[in-house]
Amino acid sequence: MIATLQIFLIISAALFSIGLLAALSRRHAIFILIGIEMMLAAANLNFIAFWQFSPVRAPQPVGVMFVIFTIAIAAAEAAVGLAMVIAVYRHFRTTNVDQLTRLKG
Amino acid sequence: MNSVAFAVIAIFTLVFAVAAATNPRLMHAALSFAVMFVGIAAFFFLLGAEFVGLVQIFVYVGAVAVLIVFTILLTRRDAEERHGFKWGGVVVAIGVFVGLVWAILKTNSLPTLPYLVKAVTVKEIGTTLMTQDVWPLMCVGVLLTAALIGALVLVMEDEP
Amino acid sequence: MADLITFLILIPIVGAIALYVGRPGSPRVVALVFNGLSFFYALMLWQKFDTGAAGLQLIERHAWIPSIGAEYVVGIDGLSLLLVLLTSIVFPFAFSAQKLERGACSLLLVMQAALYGTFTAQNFVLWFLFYEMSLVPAFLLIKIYGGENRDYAAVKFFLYTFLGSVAMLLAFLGIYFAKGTFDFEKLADLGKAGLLTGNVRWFVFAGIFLGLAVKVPVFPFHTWLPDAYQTAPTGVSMVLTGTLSKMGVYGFIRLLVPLFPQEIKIAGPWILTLVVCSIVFAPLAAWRQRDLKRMVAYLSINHLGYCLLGLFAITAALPTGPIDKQAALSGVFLQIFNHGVTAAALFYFVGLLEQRSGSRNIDDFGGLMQCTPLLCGWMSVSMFSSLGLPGLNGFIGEFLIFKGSFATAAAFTAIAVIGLLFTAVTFVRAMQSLFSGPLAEGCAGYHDLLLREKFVIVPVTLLMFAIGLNPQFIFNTFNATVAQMARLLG
Amino acid sequence: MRAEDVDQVFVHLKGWVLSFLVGHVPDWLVQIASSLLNIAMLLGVFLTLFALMSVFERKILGRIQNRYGPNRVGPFGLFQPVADGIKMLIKEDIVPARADKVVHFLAPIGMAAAAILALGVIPYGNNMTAFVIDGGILFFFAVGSTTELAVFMAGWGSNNKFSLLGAMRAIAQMISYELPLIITVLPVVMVVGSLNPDKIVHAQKYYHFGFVPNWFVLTPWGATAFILFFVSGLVESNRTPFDVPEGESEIVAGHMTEYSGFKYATFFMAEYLGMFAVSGLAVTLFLGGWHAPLPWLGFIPSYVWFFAKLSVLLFVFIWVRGTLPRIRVDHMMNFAWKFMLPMAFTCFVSAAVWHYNGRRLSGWLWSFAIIAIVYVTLSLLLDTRRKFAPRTYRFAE
Amino acid sequence: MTDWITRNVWLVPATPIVAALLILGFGKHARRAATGVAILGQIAALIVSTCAFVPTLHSHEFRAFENFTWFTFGEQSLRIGFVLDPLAAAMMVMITLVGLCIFVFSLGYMADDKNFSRFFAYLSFFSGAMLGVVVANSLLLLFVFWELVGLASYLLIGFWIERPSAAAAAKKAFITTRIGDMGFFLGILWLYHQSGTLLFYDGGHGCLENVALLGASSTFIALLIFCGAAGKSGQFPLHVWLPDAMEGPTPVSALIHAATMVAAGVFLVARVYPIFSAGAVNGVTSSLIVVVWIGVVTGLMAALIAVAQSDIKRILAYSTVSQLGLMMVSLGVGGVAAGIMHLLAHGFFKALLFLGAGSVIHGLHHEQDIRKMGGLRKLMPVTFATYAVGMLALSGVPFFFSGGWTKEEVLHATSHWPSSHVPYFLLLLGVVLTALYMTRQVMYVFFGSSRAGSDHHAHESPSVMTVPLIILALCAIGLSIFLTPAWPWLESYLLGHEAHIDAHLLLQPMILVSLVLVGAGIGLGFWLYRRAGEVDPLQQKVPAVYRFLENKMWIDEIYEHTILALAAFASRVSDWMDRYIWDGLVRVIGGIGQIFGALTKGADEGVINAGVDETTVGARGVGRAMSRLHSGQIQIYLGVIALGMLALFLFYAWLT
Repeated sequence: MIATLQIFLIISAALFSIGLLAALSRRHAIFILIGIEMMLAAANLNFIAFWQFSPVRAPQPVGVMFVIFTIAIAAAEAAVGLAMVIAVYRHFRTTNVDQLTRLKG
Repeated sequence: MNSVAFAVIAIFTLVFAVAAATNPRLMHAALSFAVMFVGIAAFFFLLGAEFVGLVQIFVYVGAVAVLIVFTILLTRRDAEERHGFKWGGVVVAIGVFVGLVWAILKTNSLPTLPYLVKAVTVKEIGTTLMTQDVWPLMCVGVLLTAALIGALVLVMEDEP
Repeated sequence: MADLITFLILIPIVGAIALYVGRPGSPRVVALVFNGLSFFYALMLWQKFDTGAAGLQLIERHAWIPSIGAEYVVGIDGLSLLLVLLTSIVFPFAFSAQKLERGACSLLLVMQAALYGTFTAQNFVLWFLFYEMSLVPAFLLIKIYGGENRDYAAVKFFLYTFLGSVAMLLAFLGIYFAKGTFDFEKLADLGKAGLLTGNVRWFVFAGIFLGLAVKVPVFPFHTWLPDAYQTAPTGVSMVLTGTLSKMGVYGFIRLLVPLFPQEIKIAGPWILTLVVCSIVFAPLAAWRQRDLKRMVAYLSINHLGYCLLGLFAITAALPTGPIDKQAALSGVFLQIFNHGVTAAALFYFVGLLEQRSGSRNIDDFGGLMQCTPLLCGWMSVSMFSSLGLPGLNGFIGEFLIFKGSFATAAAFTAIAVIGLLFTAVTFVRAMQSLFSGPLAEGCAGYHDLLLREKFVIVPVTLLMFAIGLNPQFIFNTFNATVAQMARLLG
Repeated sequence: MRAEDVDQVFVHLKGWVLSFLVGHVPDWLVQIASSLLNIAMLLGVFLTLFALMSVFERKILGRIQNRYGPNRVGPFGLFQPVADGIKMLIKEDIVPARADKVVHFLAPIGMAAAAILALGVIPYGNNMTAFVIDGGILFFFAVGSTTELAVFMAGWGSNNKFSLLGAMRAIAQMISYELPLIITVLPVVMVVGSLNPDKIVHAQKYYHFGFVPNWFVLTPWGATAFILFFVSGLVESNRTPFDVPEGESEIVAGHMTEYSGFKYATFFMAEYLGMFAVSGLAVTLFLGGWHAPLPWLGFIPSYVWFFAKLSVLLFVFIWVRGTLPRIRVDHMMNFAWKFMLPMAFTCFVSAAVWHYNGRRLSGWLWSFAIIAIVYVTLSLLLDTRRKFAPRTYRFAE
Repeated sequence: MTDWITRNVWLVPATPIVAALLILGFGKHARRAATGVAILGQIAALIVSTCAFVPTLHSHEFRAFENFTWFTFGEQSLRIGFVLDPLAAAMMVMITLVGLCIFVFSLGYMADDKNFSRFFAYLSFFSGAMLGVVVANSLLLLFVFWELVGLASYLLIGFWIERPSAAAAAKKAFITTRIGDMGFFLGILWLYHQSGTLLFYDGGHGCLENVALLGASSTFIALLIFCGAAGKSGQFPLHVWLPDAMEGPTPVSALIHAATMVAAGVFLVARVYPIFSAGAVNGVTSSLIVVVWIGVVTGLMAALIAVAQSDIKRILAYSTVSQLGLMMVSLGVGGVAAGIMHLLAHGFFKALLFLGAGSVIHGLHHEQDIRKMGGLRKLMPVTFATYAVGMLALSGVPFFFSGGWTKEEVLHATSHWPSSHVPYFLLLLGVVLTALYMTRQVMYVFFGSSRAGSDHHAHESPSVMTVPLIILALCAIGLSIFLTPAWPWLESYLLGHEAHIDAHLLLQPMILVSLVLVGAGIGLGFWLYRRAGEVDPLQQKVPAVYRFLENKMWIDEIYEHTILALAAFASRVSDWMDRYIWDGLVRVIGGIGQIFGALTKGADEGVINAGVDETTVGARGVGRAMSRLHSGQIQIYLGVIALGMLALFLFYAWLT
């Protein structure tokens, strides 16, 4: 099996879907975050793959830059998200997202 | 060799990803999540982005995973009980996967050549960060600070 | 290190934010720390600056709003450097004048940043942004922290300067629509051949002139100044007179003169008339004032009048030899610096007197020499410096200005010399009623200069002496710039 | 035999061994063999060092406490580690009934793996770096950061409240001190302009005036950073006086409470390896790596110098352990956030000033002044009179 | 030695200035150190100036200068320098010698003052500044020291700060001299503009060496410079400050207002004499004519006023003004050497007179009114003897007293003035008056019996005060050796070329004339005041004239009601204009703005607000409907997003 761009994209699509699965199917709030992180990781993989396979060589490692910033932003998101989980847990004594419907319209 | 390595890493990553998504035991799921990131980092190594791979490990395994397990620990009472599983999500996820794969395979304009590893040095990254991308870098710095403070404020207990 | 100027602008802003967010116990100390930092940076700037080379240096250029020709361009030449140094000196001096609240400290820091920006910006939009940015803190400082009558003074200040600014903005928009650039250097190049034609140019010229004349201020646009300076707290007055008024002179040198050489030649006699009016009338009015701060404020108008006299004498009248142009320009630059230091010192001393007695009325004092000899001695040094005694800084600037302006505008110069006399009269009268005579009642208990006050005043006075005796170190900063400007005017 | 040959003896040896493979097997296999040789060498050297260290530590501690150390097994008690190893191996391996068995099992492995990987990027001598990675320093910290997860696994997997509390403490302090640890490295990285340890060592090879080595520890920022780095290293390897997570008087043995036998030994070994790694990195970054301190001592092989410097640092580790009492946990955290972190940033600034002053004497003085000012300011601001306030650390309750 | 001193002549002014700074640094209580430093500084200055004096003797027209760049502005540089020539050297020696005597005298005179050390600091500072004026080789540098001299005089006149009159006198002195200085300043500017340099001598490039370049403007420049000289030297109409300046301590009066500072104006004119005489026809130029007439008017007016004054120091002050007028006349008619010689001689004997007056005042516990003195001849013999020497010298008694010879020279020069002879006759009248008022003063103070009983406690001054008196008296007599026309060494030294010995000058009729006139003056005085009482004999005889003179011809009052009133009025007007006219305009504009604001407010409330309200109501209804769609289930939202993505894929499929 030769590693081509398509293979990488399919792997990352799989990762993305698994992340989506985690975010959609699990009731624990943390899984939503885990899922989102996975999806972001899949996106990162895409960036790197596209950068690596691009026929033209940009003067700057653009894909890498994207990934670095994505990682930073993902880290910030994780920190705030998890803090929110803790805060929510403290307030409602649950992390089951099905029960957190106070924002219902 | 690369193909072999690629296959090994791909399987390793996907298995741990599935474990992270579906393992009913929260803690195991979180640890699988961390391991999955090691796999992704390996992908990055494979693709010649050593630095990103190291950062990935550094941030995800060293920080985000720790944060997650801490959160699990702090919401422990809830972590023990079973929340069940929603099958609707699975359907949607599979649908998305099929859609994506279909789109990837259908797109002909993607380059099909096998890749030649073009490694990127830390120096190049640094130069880019300090010249072309210096404003995004500053913004990310501000964002991280804001996130740090925001997270602290969120979890601060009300009573002094 | 390449972004030295940007750092210089940012430090006070950071300080202001830190003060605002940090709520420190003694805001003044924090502000002084930041001032020390910017002073350090200014010195570094001085060190980096190649005094031998003319033209802008250490330029930083970034795109900003290309659609309207706005760029972030900062750079310094000798004049800008001089003013940056002046700002860096006057601000710590002002902060040490009296205790200020947190808000006042942060507003002052914002103003400092705006001043740095004004003196280094090389694009009109950026310059104007900073120019206006300095206005708002000044307004708030007078309005919130002022003494009696502050609402009136603040609104008057704001109305005046704001109207001036609006006029200037409109004028520049006119220029932009005609020429399509806001860059100072490009505009100056265009200005040599005549920037605009027809009657429009007079409107544009008047707009810019008005905006700057209010800021300096020039007779008869000066009436906001005594009220504002009188009402503002000591430190704020020091900053207003020491640096803010320099923005006007700076604007004249940087904007009006290069952009409208022909127009100035035509309007020159009229402008010079106004300038001489401010030189003569201001000390006359100062003579009448009983409030010391008001007195110093009026004299400030007079001193800035000398700057404009030198500037417009060489630009308005017949072409002159290089020595006259260079003398006048050097004198103007030096006078800008001198006035900043000296007037700030005078306000500082008035502040000291006010702290001791609670009053600024000249009639409440008398015979101070008997109880506070040191205070009187150092204060007289500042006064003599202000009235242009040789050996102190004021003399050299005034001599060079008069030297330069005499060549082209001898009549105006001769009348302006009367201003020197009236300044002397005002100061000597003030000295007589403050220091000598029998000890006034209530003055007996004043303490002499405290150690911390000495620490503040001695370096400043030494600076005055240093410039008065060996001014070369100041001249070195702007000699190349003067030579270049003189050639451009020719 | 020339000095260079002595210096490169191990390199030549490896080349000789690999030369049997070249041409007979595919290239990637040669690479793997090379890596395996490196790892084997690493393990051999450092496990020996671990053994020696364990006995010397006990002996030195003994001397400090005015008693003999172990002196029964073998000459001068040198075989003591062998005896200990045998004891550990044959001890019963206890796993608590309600433990999370997988996690419990994986924790020591993760710990040891991380420590060994971290050792891989340090240059032990001229041309003697196990893994040459462009971002070697980053690799070191990336791998090092996974130990936190391993510690947590140990704490969680044991299902014991002491374990969990210990793990929490360990992670908290490791995270807190990881910041100064990394930030003190940044000045070096910045000044050298590379994350590669070999280049960092290379940058320190010159001598001023012919005899003052160009080690970063000899600059004001370098000295400060070195001290900060060393203190953080003490914390990272859970050594006294920062051994709060394992403080036996408070929480038995922390996250290692439920471990015994060989797993415990692995933990123990991992901690020592971590200590070697941090010391090795300190030598690399600040103490000139494998370079000789004086130019005319260059004939002594580079690895000798490296291990000499390493030994000195290890001795200081032991010395500190024998001298200082354990610190209270909230003090430790305060110290990290209120002193170590600002000082680390100061080093950063100071190094920048030093660098942009052309690394001359003026830069030296400026950078010293900056550090001195910040140090004095911090000392004034951190009001030490409140030292005896009630403890505030939440995991102590 | 010669080289060294010509290069370092700046040491002369620097020494006393450094001493002054040192004393100020010591603080208030180091009285001994202060006096020590001050006197040492003065002695050092005397030694250095003597050293500087020696080389100037060696050759005629000796002139050495040392120029250097003060600062560079733009590409131009401003050069200043120091010069050493006979004029400067003679002045330096006179100033330092007289100064030293006065310093020593002050030790006794000021012994009880609480600001003793500050006094010496000021005095040293003054001395240094004055020496600076003398050695400056640039008009700018001269002006710098000139102003510093003015500052020192301001400080010294107002030394007894607690007295309002002293402060007022100081202010008056400062302002009046500054009026002259403004003219001087303009003159400097003009000269600089015309000649391009302010250096006096610059090896052929100095402004005094090229006066021809100035052309017609030289007259105006000279007159403007003369304004400064007039201010400092108390020439009419700027003489009013000098009598008031007697509020200062008496040594100050002696040093500043007799010997040195007031002479600075004369010195200035002598220094820039080439400018005054540029383009002279027969030795006369328009500027010199002005100088002569101003001098004559001053001399005569002051002598007249002096006759009717009763304050011992004021008489001397007016006498100084009168003598300065005499010197100006001498310069104006071309007798430069005569004027300077008179200046030097006057420095000695006028200092002597002032110090003698100081001794009297000190002995009488600060009584200054001559009508309350009397009979001190016996009580204060040394003071009387020395005072008499001074009086005779001032009166111009020939042969033995320096003043006599120099006055002869001046009269001689004036008599040969081609322009007019009126000044000569007026000067002769002045000679009589001088003898008269000096005799009057001596009669009142030393002869007769004591009046008003103030001399009960009169005593001779301590030797620290009398020794300087004796030295000065010896100088006043001894100097006449150098001044006789029989041996015109000093004249040739000052002129720079050999003056021919004019032995017959000793015997010409003119000297007889003046001898007669002086004798007449002294005799008249002796006869008038031989029995003078509380009321002046002149007052009894011609009360109107006496009152006119006693009130100083009402010049002060005239000034007060004209110039001062005008200035005050101008200042009131500018203040009023500021407050009401310019400020009023601003208020009007502000008012218009307010009216406009009120109008727009109404429009806002009636029209725009109502429209906005209606729109809001509609928007709320729509919002309520939309909110139903939100279940609050975050995963459903996520799912919908994912489905949306799927839908996009389907759309993409449909497209391709």
